[in-house]
Amino acid sequence: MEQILNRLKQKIEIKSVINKRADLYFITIKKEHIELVLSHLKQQENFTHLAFLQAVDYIEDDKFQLTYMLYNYDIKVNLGIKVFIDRDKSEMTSIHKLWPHAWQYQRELKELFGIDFPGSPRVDESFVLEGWEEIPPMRRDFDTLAYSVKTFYQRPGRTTNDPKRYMKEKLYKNFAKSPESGRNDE
Amino acid sequence: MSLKDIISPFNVWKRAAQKPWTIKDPLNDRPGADNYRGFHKNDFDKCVGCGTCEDICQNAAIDLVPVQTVETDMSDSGLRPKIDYGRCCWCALCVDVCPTGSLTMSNDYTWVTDDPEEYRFIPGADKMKWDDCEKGYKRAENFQLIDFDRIKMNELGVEERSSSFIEMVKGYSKEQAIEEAERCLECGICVARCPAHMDIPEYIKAIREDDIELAVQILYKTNPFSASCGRICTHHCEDVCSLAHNGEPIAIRWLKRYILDQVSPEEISKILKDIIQTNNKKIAIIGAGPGGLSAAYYLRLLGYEIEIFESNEKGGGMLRYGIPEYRLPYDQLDKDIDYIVSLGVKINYNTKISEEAKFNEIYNSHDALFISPGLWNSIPVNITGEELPNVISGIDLLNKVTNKEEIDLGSKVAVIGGGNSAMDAARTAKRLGADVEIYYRRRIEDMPADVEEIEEAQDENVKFFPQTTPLEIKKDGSGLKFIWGNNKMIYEEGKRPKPVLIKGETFETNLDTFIIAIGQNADLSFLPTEIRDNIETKWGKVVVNELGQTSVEKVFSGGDASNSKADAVSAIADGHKAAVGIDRYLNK
Amino acid sequence: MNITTKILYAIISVLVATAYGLTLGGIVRKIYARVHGRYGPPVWQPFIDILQTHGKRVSISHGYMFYLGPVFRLAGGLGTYLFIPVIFGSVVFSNFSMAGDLLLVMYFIFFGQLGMALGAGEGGHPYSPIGISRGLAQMSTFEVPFALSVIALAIQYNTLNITTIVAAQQGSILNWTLFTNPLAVVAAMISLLGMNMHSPFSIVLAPQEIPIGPPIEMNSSFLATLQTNRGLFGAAKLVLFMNLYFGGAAHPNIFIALAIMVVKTFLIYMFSVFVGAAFPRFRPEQSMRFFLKWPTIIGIASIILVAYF
Amino acid sequence: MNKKDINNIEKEMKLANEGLSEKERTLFSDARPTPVKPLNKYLEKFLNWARAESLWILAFGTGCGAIELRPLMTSRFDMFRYGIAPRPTPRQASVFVIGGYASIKTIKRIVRSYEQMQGPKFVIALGSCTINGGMYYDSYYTINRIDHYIPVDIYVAGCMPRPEALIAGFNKLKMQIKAGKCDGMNKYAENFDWYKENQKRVIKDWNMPDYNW
Amino acid sequence: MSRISKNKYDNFKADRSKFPQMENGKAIIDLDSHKFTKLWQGPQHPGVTGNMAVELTISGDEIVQAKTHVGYLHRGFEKLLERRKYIQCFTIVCRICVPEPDTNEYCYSTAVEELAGIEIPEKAKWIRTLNMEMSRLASFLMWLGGQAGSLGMGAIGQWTVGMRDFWLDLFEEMTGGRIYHMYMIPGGVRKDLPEGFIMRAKHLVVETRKLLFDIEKSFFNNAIIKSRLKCLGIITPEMVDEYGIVGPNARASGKEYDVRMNNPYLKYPELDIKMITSMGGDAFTRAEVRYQEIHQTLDLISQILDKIPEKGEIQAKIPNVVNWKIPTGETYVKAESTRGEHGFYVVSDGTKYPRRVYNRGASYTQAISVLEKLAVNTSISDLAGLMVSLHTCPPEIER
Repeated sequence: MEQILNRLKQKIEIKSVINKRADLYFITIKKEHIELVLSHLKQQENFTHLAFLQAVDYIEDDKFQLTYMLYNYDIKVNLGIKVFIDRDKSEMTSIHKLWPHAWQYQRELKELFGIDFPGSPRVDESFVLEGWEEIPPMRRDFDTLAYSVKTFYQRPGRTTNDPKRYMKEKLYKNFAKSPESGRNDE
Repeated sequence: MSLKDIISPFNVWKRAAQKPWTIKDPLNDRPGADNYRGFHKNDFDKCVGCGTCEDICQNAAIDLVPVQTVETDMSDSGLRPKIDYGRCCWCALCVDVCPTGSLTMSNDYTWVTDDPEEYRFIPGADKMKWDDCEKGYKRAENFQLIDFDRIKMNELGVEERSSSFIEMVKGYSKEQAIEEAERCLECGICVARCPAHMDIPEYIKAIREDDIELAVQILYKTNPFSASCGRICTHHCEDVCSLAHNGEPIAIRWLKRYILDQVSPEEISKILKDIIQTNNKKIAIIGAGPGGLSAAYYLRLLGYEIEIFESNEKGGGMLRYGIPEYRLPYDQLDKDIDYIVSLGVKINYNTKISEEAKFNEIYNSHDALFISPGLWNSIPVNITGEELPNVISGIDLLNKVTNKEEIDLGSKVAVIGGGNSAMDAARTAKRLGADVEIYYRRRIEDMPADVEEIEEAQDENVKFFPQTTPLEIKKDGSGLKFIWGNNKMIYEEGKRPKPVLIKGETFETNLDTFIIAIGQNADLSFLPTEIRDNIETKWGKVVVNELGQTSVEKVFSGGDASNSKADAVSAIADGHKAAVGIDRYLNK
Repeated sequence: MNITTKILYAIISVLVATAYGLTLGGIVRKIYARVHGRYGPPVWQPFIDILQTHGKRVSISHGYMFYLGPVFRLAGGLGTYLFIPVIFGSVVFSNFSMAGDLLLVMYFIFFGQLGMALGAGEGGHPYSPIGISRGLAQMSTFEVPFALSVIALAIQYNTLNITTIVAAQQGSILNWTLFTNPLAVVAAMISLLGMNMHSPFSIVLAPQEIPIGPPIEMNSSFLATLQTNRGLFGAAKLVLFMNLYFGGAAHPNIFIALAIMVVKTFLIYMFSVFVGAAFPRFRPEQSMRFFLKWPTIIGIASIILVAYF
Repeated sequence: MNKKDINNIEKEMKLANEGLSEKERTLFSDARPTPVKPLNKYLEKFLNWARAESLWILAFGTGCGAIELRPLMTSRFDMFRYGIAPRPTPRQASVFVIGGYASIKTIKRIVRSYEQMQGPKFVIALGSCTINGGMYYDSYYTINRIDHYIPVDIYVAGCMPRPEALIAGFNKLKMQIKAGKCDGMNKYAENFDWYKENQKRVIKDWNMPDYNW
Repeated sequence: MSRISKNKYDNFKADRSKFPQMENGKAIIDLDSHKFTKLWQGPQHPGVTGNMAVELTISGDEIVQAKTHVGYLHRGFEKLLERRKYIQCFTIVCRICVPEPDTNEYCYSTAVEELAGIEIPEKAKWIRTLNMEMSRLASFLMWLGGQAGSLGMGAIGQWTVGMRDFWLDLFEEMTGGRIYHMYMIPGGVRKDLPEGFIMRAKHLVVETRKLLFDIEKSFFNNAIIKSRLKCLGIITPEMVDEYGIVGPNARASGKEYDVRMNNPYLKYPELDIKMITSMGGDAFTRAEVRYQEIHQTLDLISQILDKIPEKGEIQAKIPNVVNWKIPTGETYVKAESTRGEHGFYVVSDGTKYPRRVYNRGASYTQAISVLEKLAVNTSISDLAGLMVSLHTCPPEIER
């Protein structure tokens, strides 16, 4: 595995290597290099199995992390390749030419994260959602509970009590009603 | 297509001759497995309404609602979980996490209805057909999702500690504190139980997030004596901790101490940023104990000018003079007092108000008074020989130790009493080099002292003689000779067991010193007669209303002199309440 | 005998046959259930099912032909049944037997299917034309060995009257066509598998791929009619086979004769159940190829055998 | 009443069939469904008995509930002996078993299948998800309560309800039918607008006829 | 094992010179020409596996184009998991795959343990291994029934689902749940094996073996089954890589990939287990491979039952779960489900809630890309059988 990574390092710059387990590595590379790296890994290093392609939303950094998980049948190692792309203009090179089934992941990402993969087959067709009008739901700024409450109105008639507040109310109401404390809270 | 392939499939007909697998009557023949996760049951006697089940439920299926049959009291919120079967997924996380073990599941699983609104019920309150079902899911013994074991605090060895007055527990390190804080379930039952109603879950949360500043701010909202309280508080909060039902409660007291251990006195004022705006009203406070000082603190924050009159040469009252140093080092107490003084509270030390004129002067020159004189008079045992010189009171002993006076107790000392002050006296005597025995009327488990104190005393080789009553003290050379009687316990429904002397069973011991620590009284003699007559008292304690006001409008009272709990945190709470009361009274 | 009595008898005969056919269906369901390792529905379940479907309050139709589909189907079943003498020698159960009724019966077997095809096609659901095309294609193929076998019989007995054929088989068990012309019986029994539409020839009604096939849009009373026909037609087929190949049911006592009929038809039916439980279904082209291969050859062989030996 | 009013009423009784193209509109009925009165008392009672004893369920596994239908219809539980049988097409089915949560994409098909069923028709809702959202109460893609979209006769608690609970549900349904209480079909027709409004609120991509009886 | 000769492949490929006409590798389908019909199989259709739909364009009985539609079971799991504490997630992950929930539980729990740096006790590992194999067995039995049912042989389905139910009884005893076990929890398992469990399980292994031999006689030695499944939906070895095919589907095409042996986890290294592969790649080979794997699983269960220690801790010490924070990190944990590599990719950001939990469903590509490719040129009669032979599980595709 070391050798593979060294060979890869000669070609491009690898930002970080994490060895999570004996059979699991993660590397971070630049967005531009993805096609080069993947085709190198697939053709030269025998990482022939694309286990998945997924995104993680880092909203506070304004980035999407894309993870390509590859597997090598010979050395039996999983290699995760991480790429960071901009959240605003989220667009990525399509890899359906390397792995025909990648279109499926890309179509899902387009729908659930709003990441575009120009050139990928059927990328604009809806995948699991139908008639979706909000922002892509897997983005972190989409609040699913609020949407659910707004759209699917829950069965009414439920109330709950916080034990702390309830006991205050019941047991030392008078004291509680006085100013929380004598301290100025500024 | 071989012939075998055509004939072999007819093998299916073999099954037709066999007995079918079908269950004849699936509705009755098949109860769920022994630990099947069926419908919920709740044992109301165990449940305290802590709401952990509500917190853990990922479906938001549980509501806490008041139930008619359950009263809210200090250890029970009076709320009970109401489960919405329109949400539940029968994962039994609520059962696993239930700290009291009251919530379980039966192995019943059939509930069919045409009205979906029915699917909301309070297990335990609403009669359900599976209530008597014995089988069903319960948390396994060796499986737990919450941590029932307290993080141990480093402490001195028995040898080391029983020979010196160095503080015996070391305090938590940061890792330990965070780990301990993580055990908290944030139920908040402790808040009600705490006399000062400190917001315990919040400051524990602050510890967890490692935000000491916030924690200090939360502490000072309700308790200006946190450094002291973090050591000697009677921590009733820990008794009601929901974890205490099946394990060890959160070390709330130690965590409080941990917060104050992290900050120096200078940092406290930086963190609190208290700004004082004066409002030109003056308040007098008699007694610089925890009650008086905390009243002073909160009143000062509200802008009042405070003057405190204290008979001793240092502040702190019982905290200083009634609690041995190995439990509360004086520098910690000074830390608390110094901060209050730094806000501009004026304390007149060594000022005993013994004349009426003096009191009247104070009474007239201030807008309101707060009196918290404390309990300094020891209650006698009322037996012959009590007046002998080697018979002293516990409070005197502690007082003398604090004042660093020379004390000679001899080699064999007996302490009578079962409260914290008895333990303090006994352990102090131990540290002064004596062999100590404790005599008590009832059994050990009936002792009002903290369990840890008793255990620690036992560790330190203090001998216990429960169910004994002193009958007579005689002088025997330089020492004393005692006659004790044995007691038997008489149990009555709903009452504390009553000790009754067994006639004829007596024994004798020889002692050098006898320490009486069965209780103390307030000394209200400083009050002028007309005020003393007007102030209502009961069992020797000043009667006050909810906000500390006595029957004399202008006079507020608190601390041991007026509350029956006689511990530091109640005094602090009294001070706080009275501060609020005075503020209301003056701004009416 | 006047025509009124004749019609009255025919009605009784139809009712008995329908009831018998439905009960037989119920029994077969139970037998299948035993193979599956369970108890299965009550024997009378088909009757309740018919009541239930009839009892629907609303019913959607897709045009006139849609109405006619089930009617044709039932007409086919009735037609088939009414020209088969059920009990040899019985007045009540002789139906409208006449010379050449065998031809008529064979025509009616086809007629029902065709009518159904027209009606179901009107439903507009894509699965019904697929089912129909399969059904008709498969039917044409299983008709081939059956027709060949009937031709062999016609040659053998020199008649096209069912009653005569039954009469020729009386006397001894060895007179049954089963023993006199076994090849024809084999060919016919194989085509019975197709006719009964149990596996492996159930592709027409396969719920797994073309949900229920032609009757997919049939609902309420339409379906009830089809179900009724299923009972009647099923009984008719079995009686026909019994008459042609297994000596018919003949006894002076009508009840014993009926019992004989019941036993014989049940056993005949069990043959296709026996095969059906053990096999999955063929693809349509496979089943067509199957029928056109061995059964057809056997059928031809039987004709040759009868004609020349 | 003048002619104009009658025209208006007729117009109101017709449905817009929104979502369909002009060409397709003619293919579907635009008449509003109307409640059907029960027959003569005794006959109806007899028919109700027949309906209860022969429950044909629509083979539409809408959620996880489908998993327990499989054991139910196979050898261990054998629902056939209770007169319950699966039916592959909605036209012939009389019971709709909603197997738990329904995503928006499925609720569209549920509505359509339900409307295609011939009345009287019954609905059994399984599991928490159909009652108040269940464990997907905060999901953006599953509805919370099925009774807003189609009338429901019986609810079975559980996640998933076991086959035995399902059998108990069917038994209860039988009792209700025999008592003549299951009138979901008429309820749907009477509150047609309310149901349609609810359905259209969640199904954003409404490209089906309003009425598909 | 049947080995399909090269020639037979060629024979199978239909003559597509006439229809539909191809242009730039795409078929021109003109519906108005009435040569083609659009046909939807699903979602309300007894022949599809679960709740999904295949949009078919057919010409006669032949499928010329297939498009899979999923999303009918979409619940937004991955979004929901972002809102739940680590411990709360474990109740919901098992819902991702209904017939075989335990793989999800295992993968998720292990991922969390790995991120938190927890090592679970020995006994818990054994119990987990047992649980995983039992769930594989239950799922395989269901599949076997489905495969036979899709071809119209109901009896097999009745037997296997019935037998599966006996295994579910064991699950119920062990875990307290019938379908959703919610048993493997981050930190270990929730309960020790009940008394007498091992004896009952051993007995049931024998019973299952008996049933399997009956099935072998009537299903695998069945002329019609052979005639229908052979040459159906051939997956060539090249396709395995191209389409990310895993599990028995890949092994039936000669790919030696079984997570239990390639990247052993739990107690598999201590068990005697051999990879089952075959050449051929058609539906019948896949069925045979699965059939052998059922036997293998039964064998493993017996081995585990023999080796499982009697006493031992079942849970590692975990902090109070209400306030459990997991350090920052990410990991990918995979396990062999009946459909192949089933994995969880968990990213934590140091809070109480996971940043992202992604579930790689084993049949994700198999039900869509692969099915769409294999369905072309088959008869609509075979579609149901083909779909089952790929062993698709819709809930794990759309999640």
